[in-house]
Amino acid sequence: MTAAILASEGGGSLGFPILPALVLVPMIGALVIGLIPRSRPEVARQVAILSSLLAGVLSIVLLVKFDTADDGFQFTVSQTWVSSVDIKFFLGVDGVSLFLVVLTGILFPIALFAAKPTNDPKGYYAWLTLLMGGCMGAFLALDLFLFFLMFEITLVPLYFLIGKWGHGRRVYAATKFFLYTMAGSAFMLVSIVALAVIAKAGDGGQVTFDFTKIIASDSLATNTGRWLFLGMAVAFAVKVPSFPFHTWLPDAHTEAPTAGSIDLAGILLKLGTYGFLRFGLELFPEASVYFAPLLLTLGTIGIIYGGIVAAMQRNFKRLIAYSSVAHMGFAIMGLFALNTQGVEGSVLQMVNHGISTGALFILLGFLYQRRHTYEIKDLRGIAKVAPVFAGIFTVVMLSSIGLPGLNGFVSEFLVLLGTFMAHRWWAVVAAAGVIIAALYLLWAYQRVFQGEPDEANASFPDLNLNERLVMVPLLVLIVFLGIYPKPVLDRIEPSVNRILTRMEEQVDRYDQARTQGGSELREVPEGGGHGEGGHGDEGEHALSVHVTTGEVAP
Amino acid sequence: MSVEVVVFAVCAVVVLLGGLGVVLSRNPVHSALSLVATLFGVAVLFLNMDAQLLAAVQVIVYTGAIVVLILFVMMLLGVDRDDDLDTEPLVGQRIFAVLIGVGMVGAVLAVLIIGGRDAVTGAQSVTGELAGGYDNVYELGRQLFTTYVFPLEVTAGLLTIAVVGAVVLSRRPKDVQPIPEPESMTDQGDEPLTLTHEEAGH
Amino acid sequence: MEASNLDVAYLALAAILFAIGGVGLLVRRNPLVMIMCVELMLNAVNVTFVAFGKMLNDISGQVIVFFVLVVAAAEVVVGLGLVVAMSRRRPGANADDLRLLRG
Amino acid sequence: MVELIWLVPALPLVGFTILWFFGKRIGEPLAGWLGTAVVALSFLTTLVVFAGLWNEPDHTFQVDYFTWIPAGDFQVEIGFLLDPLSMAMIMFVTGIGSLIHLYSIGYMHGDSRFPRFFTYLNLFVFSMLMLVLGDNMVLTFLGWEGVGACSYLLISFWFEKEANASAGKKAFVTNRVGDWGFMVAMFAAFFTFGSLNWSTITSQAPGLAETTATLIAVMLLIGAVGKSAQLPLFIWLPDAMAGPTPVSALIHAATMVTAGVYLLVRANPILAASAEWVPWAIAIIGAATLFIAATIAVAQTDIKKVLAYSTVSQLGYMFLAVGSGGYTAAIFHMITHAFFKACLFLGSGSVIHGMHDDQDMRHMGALRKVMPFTAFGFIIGWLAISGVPPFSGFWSKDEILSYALHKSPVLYVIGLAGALITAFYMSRQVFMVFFGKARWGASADAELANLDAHDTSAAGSAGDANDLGEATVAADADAGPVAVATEHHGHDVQPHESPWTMTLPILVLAFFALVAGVLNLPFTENLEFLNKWLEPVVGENQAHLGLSTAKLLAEMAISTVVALTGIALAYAIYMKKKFDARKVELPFFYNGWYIDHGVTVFMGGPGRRLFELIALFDRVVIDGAVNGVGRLSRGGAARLRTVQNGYVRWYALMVGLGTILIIAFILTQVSFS
Repeated sequence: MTAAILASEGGGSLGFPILPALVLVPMIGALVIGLIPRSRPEVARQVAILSSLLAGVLSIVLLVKFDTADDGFQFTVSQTWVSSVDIKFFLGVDGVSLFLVVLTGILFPIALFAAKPTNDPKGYYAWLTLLMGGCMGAFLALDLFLFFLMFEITLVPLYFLIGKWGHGRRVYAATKFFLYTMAGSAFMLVSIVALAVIAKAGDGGQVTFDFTKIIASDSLATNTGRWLFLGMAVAFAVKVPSFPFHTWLPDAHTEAPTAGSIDLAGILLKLGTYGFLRFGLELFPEASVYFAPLLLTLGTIGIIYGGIVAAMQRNFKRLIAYSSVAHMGFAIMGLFALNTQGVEGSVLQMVNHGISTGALFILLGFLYQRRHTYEIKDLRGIAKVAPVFAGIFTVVMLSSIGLPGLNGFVSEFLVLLGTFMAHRWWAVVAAAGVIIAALYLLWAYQRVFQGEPDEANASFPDLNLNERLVMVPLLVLIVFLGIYPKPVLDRIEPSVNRILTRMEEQVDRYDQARTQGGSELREVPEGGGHGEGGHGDEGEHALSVHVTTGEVAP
Repeated sequence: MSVEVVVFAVCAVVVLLGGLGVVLSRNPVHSALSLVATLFGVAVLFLNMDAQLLAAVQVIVYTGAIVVLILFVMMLLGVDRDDDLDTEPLVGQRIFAVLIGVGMVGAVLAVLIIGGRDAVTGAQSVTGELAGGYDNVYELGRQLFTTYVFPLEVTAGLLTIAVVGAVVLSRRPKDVQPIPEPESMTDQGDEPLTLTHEEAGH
Repeated sequence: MEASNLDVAYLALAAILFAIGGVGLLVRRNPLVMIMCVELMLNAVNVTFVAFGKMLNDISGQVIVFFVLVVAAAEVVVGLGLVVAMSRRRPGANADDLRLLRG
Repeated sequence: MVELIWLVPALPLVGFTILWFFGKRIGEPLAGWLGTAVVALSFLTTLVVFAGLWNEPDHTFQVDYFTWIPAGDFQVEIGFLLDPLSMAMIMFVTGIGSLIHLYSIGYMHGDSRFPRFFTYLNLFVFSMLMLVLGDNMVLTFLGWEGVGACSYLLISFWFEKEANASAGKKAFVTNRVGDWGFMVAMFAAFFTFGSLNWSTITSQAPGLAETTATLIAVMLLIGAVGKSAQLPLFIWLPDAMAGPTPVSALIHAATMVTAGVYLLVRANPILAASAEWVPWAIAIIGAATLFIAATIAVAQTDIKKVLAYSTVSQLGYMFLAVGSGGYTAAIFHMITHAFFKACLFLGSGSVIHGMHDDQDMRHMGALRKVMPFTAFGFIIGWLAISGVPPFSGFWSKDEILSYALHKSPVLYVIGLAGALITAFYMSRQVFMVFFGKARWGASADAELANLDAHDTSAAGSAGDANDLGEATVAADADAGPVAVATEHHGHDVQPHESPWTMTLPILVLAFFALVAGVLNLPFTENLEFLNKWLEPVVGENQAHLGLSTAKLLAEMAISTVVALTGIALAYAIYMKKKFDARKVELPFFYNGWYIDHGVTVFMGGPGRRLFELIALFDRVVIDGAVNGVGRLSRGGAARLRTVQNGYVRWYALMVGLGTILIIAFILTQVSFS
C-alpha cells in the first residue's frame, strides 16, 4: 500500500506521502486511543496530543514545502479504491485548501490543550482525533466520493462530542446538528452521483468520481449544471451555515464542549465554504455565475441578520455562535463576488474566522471552567479581577469586530471590496455589518467584563500560565495576519485565479452555445460579474466613469 | 375411474379434514392428532405419485419425529388445556385471515380453472428423469449427492445450528425474570428523545 | 408427458391445504398449534413440488421436498425451543404475549 | 533625514509593546515616563523630519515599506505620505501628545491601572500617526479605526462604572457608523481609480465624473461626521468625557476628533470634483453643529461637558471652513484649537484633580487663588477660544468666518452667533470656576441650595437608563457617577494646585494658544505661513477670498466686538448677577436639544424592539420551521408506528396481504392463450 502510494506520488517534491499522512496520522491516533484501556485516560490524552501535534507539524511542513507559484494541485496522491466506478483515494492540495489544512493542523492541538473532558476522556480524545482526520481528508480529497465520505465522517465524532460531553440540552442539539447537516448532504450525494454518471460521456464511457477528470470532461448542460449545483449548494449552505439554514449552529455551539465548539466553528464550518469554492465554483462555473446573486443575498442577509440576532442573545456562547453566522456570511459573499479580491478574501476569511472565533471559544471555555455558566446576566466585572483574561479577550474581540491591523479586517475588507466591484449594493449593505458587529460584541463585553464585579464574579481567577500559553499562537496569528497577510494571499492567489479563469472560459463557452441557438437556456442575469477581477471593466455600471491615467479630462 | 383417482379422492378428504382439525380444534392435542392424519394422507399421496422414498420419510420424520416432539413439548409444558377460540383481541384479524385464505385458494383455482392443464408449463426433464430406468430411491440419492451436494452439505450445517439453537433456547436460565403483564396497545413507549424541550432554553 | 386432470387436482388440493394452514397460522394463538399450521403449509408445498415433478418427469421436485423436510425439522426444533423458553418465563403464554418484546 | 519618518510612529509602537507586556512590572511612575519619553522622542524625530522635508521637492516625501494586502490588482502598501498637510498634523499630534503624556503622569497618579493607561495612550499616538501618515486610504483607515478603538479603551478606562463603559461603547459604535461611510468610500474609490493611494486619488480626482465624485465625497463625509462628532452623530462625544481628562484633551479635543476634518482636507480634490451641494452640505452641517453645540454648552454644569460641547462646536467651525473652501483655515483652526482646547481640558483636569474628582462647576469658584498656574493657563485658553485678539483662536476663527461670508452671509451670521455664544459660555465657565465666591469649603451652603433647585428642574426630564440605547440622558446629566453633585461633597474639599507635571503642560499649551496665530496672519501673504506651506496639498481647490484690507479689518472688528459682547454678557450675569442665569441656562439646552435623548429613546424603544422582533423571528419562524419539520416527521411516525403493534400474527397477516397483492399483480401480467 505504502509503496503503491509512493509510486503514484505526483506533483509534490517530497519523497514522502505527506497528504495521506495528514489524514491517516490522526485516524490511526484515534484507533490507538480506542485500544487503550479506559482506566488509562492520561495515555489516551498523550496519544491524542501526540498524533494531532504530529499532523500539525506535517501541515506546517506542507506549508513550507508548498510551491507558491504553482496554481494546480500539489503533492497529489492517487490510489485506486473501487475501480469499476473509478473511486480513488485521491488527495491533493492547492492554495485554497492549503491554509485550511494548516488551520486544522494548528487548531486541533490547541483545542486539545485548551479543554479537558468532564468524563470518559478516552472516547473524547478518540472522537476528537478522528474528527481531525476527517477534516483533513475533506479538505484534501480530490475524489468526489472520498470528499463525501470525509464530509460525512466528520459528523459522527462531533455528534458524539456534543451529545456526550456537552452541556444542558446536548442531546437535542446533537440530534438537530446531525439530522440537519445529514439532510443537506443527501442532496449533495445525489448531485455527486449524477455528476459521476454524467461525466461518463467525457471520460470514455467510464463513470468517474475523479474531480480532475470531471472538470476536464466539460460534459454538463446548462440546466443540468444548475440543478446539480443547487443540490451541492443546499449541503454547503447548511454546513456553512448560511441564512436561513443556520439554526442548528447556535444550538450546537451552545451545548457543545469547548473543544467541540472550537473545532466546529474553526474547521467544520469551513467545509461548507470550502465546498462551495471547490465543488461549487470550480465544478459548476456557469451555475455559480447564475446563482451568484442569490447566494450574495443570502450572505448579505446572514451578515446583517446574524449580527442583529447575536445582539439579542442572553447566552454568551450563543452570541458568538450567531456572530459566526455573520462572519461566514462574509465568506459566502466573497466567494460569489466571483473576482480575485472577493474569493481571496473569502478564503482568508475562512482562516481568520477559524482563528478568532476559535480563540473566542477557547476563552469562553476558560470562562465556563471558572463560572460554570454562559449566561450573560450572571457575569459581571470580570476585567477587574482578571485583567489578562480581559486583555486577551479584547484583542480577539477587536479582531472579530474587524479592526484594521488585526486579521479579521483584511479578509472582510477584501470580501467587501470584491463584492463592491461585482455587485455594488450588496457590499454597501453588508458593510453596515461592521456597525452591528461592534454593537453586539462590545455590548456583550460591557455586560460581562465591565462594571463592578458582584460576589460570584469577584473571585474569578485570572488565566494561569498554561492557559496563556495556549492563547499565544492564536494571538500571534491574529496580529501577524493582520499586518502581513501577504504570504497567505500570495499562496491563495494562483489557485483562485485558476478557478476564476476557468470560470470565465466556461461562461463564455455557455454564452456562445446560447447565442448559437440554445434557445431553451435562460439568460444569465445582468451584472453577473463574469468573474472579472478588474475594476470598472463593465460599462453598464452606473458608476461608469472609469478614469485611467490616459483619459483624465483636464 | 382408475385406482389413482380413488386413492387421491380418499386421501384428499383425509388431508383436508385433518387440516381443518388442526386449525379448528380447541385442544392442541387434538390438533396434533389431526396433523398426524393430514401428514399420513400426504404420505399416501406421495406414494400415489410414485415418490416412495418421500412417503417413507414423511411417515418417519413427520409423524414419527416431529409430531411426537410437538406432543412431547405439549406434555412437558402442560398446555393440553383447551384454547380460548371465542375471543380475538385483534380486530378484523379473523376476517382478513379468511379473506387471505380464500384469496390464495381463489387465485390458484382461478389459474387452474382458466388454464386447465395448460396452466402447467415448462420443459420435460432431461437430466433427472423420473422414469429414467432407475428406481426412485436410487435416482433421488444420485441427484442429492451429485447435483445437489452443496445444498445437502448446507442443510447439514443448518441442522447442526438448529440443534445448538434449540439447546441454547431451552436451557434453563440462571435467573428467570417473569415477564410482566402486557401493556395496553395505546401505550406509546418511552418519552421521546428530543424536540419536546426545544423552547426550554430560551 | 402431458399434465392430466388428476395432476391439476393435486395442485388444487395443495392450494386448499395451504390456505387452511395459513388461516390457522393467522387465527390461532397457541404457538404449538401455529407451528403445526406451518407444517400444514409446508406439506401443501411439498405436495405441489412432487406434483410438478411428476408432471415434468423430474426428480428435482422430490429433491426439493427432501430439503423442505430437513428445513421443517430444523424449524420445528428451533420453534419448540422458543416455545419452551417462552413458557419457562411465562407459563401459558400465547403468541400475542410476545409483543412485549416490542421496543 | 526625512527617511527617519518611520521612527515617528515606530517609537510609540515600541512604547506600546513594552508597556503592554511589561507595564505592570515597570509600574508607576516609570511606565509613565517611558510612555512620555517615546512620544517626546517621536516629537523630536518629527522636528528632524520636518527639517528634512524642507529639502524635498514639493515638500513631499513618499515611502513604501512592504506590501500589506495584495489581491489581484488590488495592492495596498504599508507606506507613508509625508506632505505639508501630514507634516503639520504629526507635529502637533506628537507635540501635544507628549505634553499630555507628561501631564498624565501627575493626573493618573495612584491609579491602579497606571501603566495600562500609558499603554493605550501610546497606542493611540501610534494609530493617530498612521491615520495621518498613511499613504493610502486603507492605511489611513487603519489609523482611523485604531484611534477609535483606543478611544473606546480609554473612555471606558474606569470600566467599573457602567456609565463609563456605556460611553466607550457608544463612542465606538457611533464611530462605526462613520466607518461604514469610509469603507464604502474606499470601495468606490478603488472601483473608480483602481488604486487607493492618496497620491493617485488626488492626482486623478479632477477628471472624475460628478456622480462618482459625489458618491465618494458623501461617503467620506459620513465618515468624517462620525469621527468628528458632527450632527447628527455628535452624541458620543459628550459622553466620552467619562474618560480620564488627559484622554479628553488628547483624543476628544486635540487630535482624534479632528481626523474627520483631516480626511476631508486630504480628499479635497474629490470634494472639488463632486456636485455643488456636497460642500454646501458640509458647510451647513458645520454651521448647524457649531450653533447647536454652543447653545448646549451654555447650560452645562459639568466642567468637562462644557468643554466637550465646545469641542463639538469648534469642530463645526472646521467643517464650515471645509465646506466654504477654506481648507487652510480648517487646518489652521484645527491647530489653534488643539492648543487652546488641550490647554482648557488640561486646566479642567487640574481643577478636577484639585477638587478631588468633583466636576460640578457649581461647587467651584474663586479657584484662581489656590490654583494660580492652572487659572493662568485656563484664562489664556479662554481668551483664545473666545476669539479675543491677539490670541490664536481669534485669527483662525476669523479666517473661517471670512470664508463663510464668502460662501454665504447666512453661514457667516450663524458663525458669528456661534462665536458670541462661545465667548459667553466660556466666560461663564471661567467666572464660575475661577472667580466669584468660593462655593467649596464651609461657606457655600446658601448658594448651593439655590443652585440645586435649578439642577433638579433641569435634570427632571432625564429618561430611564436602558441597555441598548445606552448612556442615557440620565447618565450624562449630573446624576452621572463621576460628578456626583448631589452628594455635596464639595463642602469639605480643600482645593490645591496640581504638581508641576500637570501645570507645565498647561502653561506650555497656554503659550501656544497665545501665539499660534502667527502661523497664518492674514495681513500680508508673506505672513500666511500655513497657507503657503499647505499650498501643494490644498492650493488648487482653495476658495480665493481676495479680501481688501478694509474688509479684512472690518470683519476683524466685528469678530472682536462679538467676542467682547459675549464676555460682557457673561460678566453681567455671573459676576454682577444682573440677570437670572436661569433665563439662559434653559433645560432645553441643558439636555442637548433632546437629540441624545431622542436617539436613546429610539434605540431603546423601537430600535430595540425591532432587534428583538428579528431575534424572535429567528427563534419562532426559522428555527420553528426546522423544529416543525422534526415535529412533523415525529408526528407522522407516531401514527405510523401503531402498525408495528407487536402482534406476531398481525405481522403475518401483513405478509399474507402482501403475498396476495403480489400474486394478484402477477395474475394481471400473465396471459392465457
